[in-house]
Amino acid sequence: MGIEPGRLQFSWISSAESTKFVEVVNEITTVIKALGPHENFVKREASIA
Amino acid sequence: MLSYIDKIKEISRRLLKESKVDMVIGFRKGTVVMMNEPCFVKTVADVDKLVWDSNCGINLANYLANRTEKIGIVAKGCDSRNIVTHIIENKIKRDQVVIIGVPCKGMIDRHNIEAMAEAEIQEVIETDDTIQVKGAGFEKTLDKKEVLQENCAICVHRNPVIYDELVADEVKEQTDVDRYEDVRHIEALSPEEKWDFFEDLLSTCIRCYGCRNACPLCYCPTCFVDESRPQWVGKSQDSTDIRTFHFLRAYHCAGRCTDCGACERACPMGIKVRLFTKKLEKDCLELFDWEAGLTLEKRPPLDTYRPDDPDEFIR
Amino acid sequence: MQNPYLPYPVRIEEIITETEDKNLKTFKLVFLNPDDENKFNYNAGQFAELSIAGKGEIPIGIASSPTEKGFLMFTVNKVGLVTSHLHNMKPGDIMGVRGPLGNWYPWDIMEGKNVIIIGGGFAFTTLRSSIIYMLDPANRPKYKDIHVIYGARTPGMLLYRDELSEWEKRDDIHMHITVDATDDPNWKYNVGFVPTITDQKAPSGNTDTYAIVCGPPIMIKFTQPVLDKLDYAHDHIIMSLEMRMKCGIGICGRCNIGKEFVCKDGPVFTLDQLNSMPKEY
Amino acid sequence: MKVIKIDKKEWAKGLERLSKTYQLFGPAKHEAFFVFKALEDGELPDLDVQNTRLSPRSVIYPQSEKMFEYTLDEDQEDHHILKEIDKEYSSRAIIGIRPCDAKAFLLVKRNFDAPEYKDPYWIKSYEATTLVGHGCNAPCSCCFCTTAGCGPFHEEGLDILLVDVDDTYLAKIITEKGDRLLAAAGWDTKTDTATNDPIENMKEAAEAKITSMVSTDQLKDKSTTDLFEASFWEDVSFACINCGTCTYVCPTCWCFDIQDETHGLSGIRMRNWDSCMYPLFTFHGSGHNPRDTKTQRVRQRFMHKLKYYVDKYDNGIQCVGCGRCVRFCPVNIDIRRVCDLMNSFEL
Repeated sequence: MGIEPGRLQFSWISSAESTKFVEVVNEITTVIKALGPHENFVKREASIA
Repeated sequence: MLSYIDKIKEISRRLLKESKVDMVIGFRKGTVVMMNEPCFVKTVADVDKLVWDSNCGINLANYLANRTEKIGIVAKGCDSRNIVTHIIENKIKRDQVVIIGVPCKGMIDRHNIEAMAEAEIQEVIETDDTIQVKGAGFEKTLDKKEVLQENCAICVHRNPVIYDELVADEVKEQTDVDRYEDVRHIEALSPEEKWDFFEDLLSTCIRCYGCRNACPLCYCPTCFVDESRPQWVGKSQDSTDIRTFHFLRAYHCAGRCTDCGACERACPMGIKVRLFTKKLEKDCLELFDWEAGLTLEKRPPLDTYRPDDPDEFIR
Repeated sequence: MQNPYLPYPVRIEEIITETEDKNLKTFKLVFLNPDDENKFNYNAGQFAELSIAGKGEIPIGIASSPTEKGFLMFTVNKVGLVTSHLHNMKPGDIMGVRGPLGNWYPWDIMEGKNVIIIGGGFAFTTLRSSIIYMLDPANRPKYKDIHVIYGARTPGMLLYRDELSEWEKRDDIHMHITVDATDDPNWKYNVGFVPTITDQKAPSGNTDTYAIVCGPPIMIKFTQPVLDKLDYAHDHIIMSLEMRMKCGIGICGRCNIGKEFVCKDGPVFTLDQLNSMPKEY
Repeated sequence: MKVIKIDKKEWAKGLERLSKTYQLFGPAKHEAFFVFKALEDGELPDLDVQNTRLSPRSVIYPQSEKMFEYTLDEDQEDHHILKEIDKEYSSRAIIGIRPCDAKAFLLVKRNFDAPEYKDPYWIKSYEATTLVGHGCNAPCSCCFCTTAGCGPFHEEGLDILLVDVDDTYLAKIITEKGDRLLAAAGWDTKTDTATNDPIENMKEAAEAKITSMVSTDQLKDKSTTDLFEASFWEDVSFACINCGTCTYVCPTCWCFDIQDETHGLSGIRMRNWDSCMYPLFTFHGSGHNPRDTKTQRVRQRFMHKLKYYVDKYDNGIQCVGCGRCVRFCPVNIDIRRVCDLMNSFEL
């Protein structure tokens, strides 16, 4: 629908896998920071008459 | 297909006379060209108002949800698939319906035909293979195959998948159709192009909810767009809200949509709303080998779990 | 052109929890601009739109009487988005009031007559306004006998309990307070549903007697045969209706019953009028 | 009443002059159908249209419209107080509006400009708008205007009626507003005085083309409660899917909803078109809904247009016969059929 690849990611992490959790979060934040803010789906004041 | 009507009437009369059903849901002749109106018939005397032609595109399964009577219902391939979905989702009981199956050769696209005519069409004469349209100063004979609704043109389930009576021999199913050409086209766009594509697609939406309300799947007592606590979606003509409505509605139909075309047919603004649901229909086919409404025996992919469900997207 | 959708800004002066289930609170509101109070010229039986920025508006009957100056009073049941938010607000908070809206009980026609007020549950708000209005020394001589039959599920669900006991002590108003049931040994008033108590206590109908009935649909349904039995003519039975509203001024189109808008042509109708309207409320 | 001749060669120049002082709206082709839109510089209204898909009601009464603004920032002195918004009501004109759509504004005016309450947004917008109608020479088969109190050359509601005659437009000036618009456009109005005769002839010819009719003569005398309880409503409403199409394409529907929307600490109160077809329209906070079923809602729509309105204003039905709801109803519920059922109803 127009969301860049990488902005939405899924991961399956067990509560025991703390290292994986940290890794995934770091990786995702890097990817998203590189993409920058997503402006499209942000609603500000309704654009109406 | 025009000859079906005698058999539809005969079955309806019998069902009503023998009190097998309280009503038969079918179509009566419309008041404008290329339109018929869904109706119910409760007495044998009224059966004669039923009609059948290529203008019976509305999905009658939409009229079944939560009804308590015993109902005879005229059902094309797509209608029958939505009846299956209704039964699976407990919106109607199998023994409550007598399905009068109609092997379908496709319904014609009224808006498309209107756009092809040079002036307003005042009369339409249908034969088995042609549609003849007449208006002030023009007359045209069209090949029915060329003017089908888009979903009918690529339909591979024309015969009812579930029925109690069949009004004619089954028709040959289409095999050499490309069902997802338009979806592939959108898939090939870049994220920005996709965004613009849908922005443009929805630019004329008036939020009448015709697409939602014509859809047999959209039977929620309160739709998420109408919720006030919490209010998920704004109520104005803001484009973010309009887009949210269409995408979320489509997702709610994932694994359930039969591509019956009811949404697109209903849209007064001619928006190709099937482009939202079709991608999900395609994904369900490719990921889960699933087409909605073909069987009462299996649960739809989104409300069941199989160990071999694809999970490559999870890292 | 004056904008009829623009609320007057008000400040919440006081919030009183009325009932034991805490679902009913009374809000005392004071106008931020004193001039607005003069513009807000109302009669007992009218309602107003309470406006909360960011949440919306709700139509609520005015519980204060026009004879009470310096504030407005509304008793609000917690049901939806706006009312829930209102219940969480504090004295000093700013909101809006738009009105007065709708018609009112026919005070001019009722002059010189007996008035029987029959109310149930939280619909007693505009009836409180009416009682205070009639008991005002300037107005009391205008009306003959005043009877009030008011019921709630339990003693703890009665609104305005302090005022009710004040009125009980007076001899110029006949109070018939009742509850559906109670295990309070000290309860000294009636026990029974409003229709039953009406049957026992209300005077018979005649051309000089008007009944104002306001309450939940079930109470209205069973009170009406009692009033028929007591010989009340249908144009002497006055009712106030509830309906979903938005604009409150007969424009937005949702609160109609037949050709009448409950917000503008009502909410007060005689039973006679209601009989000629579609039963769609 | 004056009639002037506008040479089609002068048409564009006049509109250009007009666009200096008026914002112009007109019909234009959008994909497979026509819409009313704000005309861009140099863009001419496409007068060669049949009925547009949506009526031009949104030019005066937008589907979504801001009413007030507010701040929730308690550091601001006026926090939580609704404030009026400066809105633009400079002159505008709809060029090429159909007579039915113009008449519709008059029907709607009775609601927005009532003796007791005046809707400032609608009234200011309406007053700022000049309606330049275009006589309808080729009505559609769904048009039933002539029996709905209107007609293809109906003048009521218009400020100017344009009639297409060969290489000229005849312009019949109906109101002072129309006069002012013509002056601003600066078309040569002195050249040979045209007469009304050709307009009358074309009007008759156009009216004769309308074959679709409704009967409304008995509606006023019917009992509201009898009609309300008539047995045909179940049959009439069966096909209805309760979408808002009929009410949104209709030029005479006016219902709206009021909503607040907050973003961060500031927000707006706005109104949006609403529809009596939606269950939420009458849904009480308590959960009770006086029009809970679709039969009740369909009945409300037709009773409002064909009975309540007739009784309330004693000035005809709330319909101008534009035929849009007939053409665009996804399930072919036809007001003409319902009108005849109501008009001929006997207990």
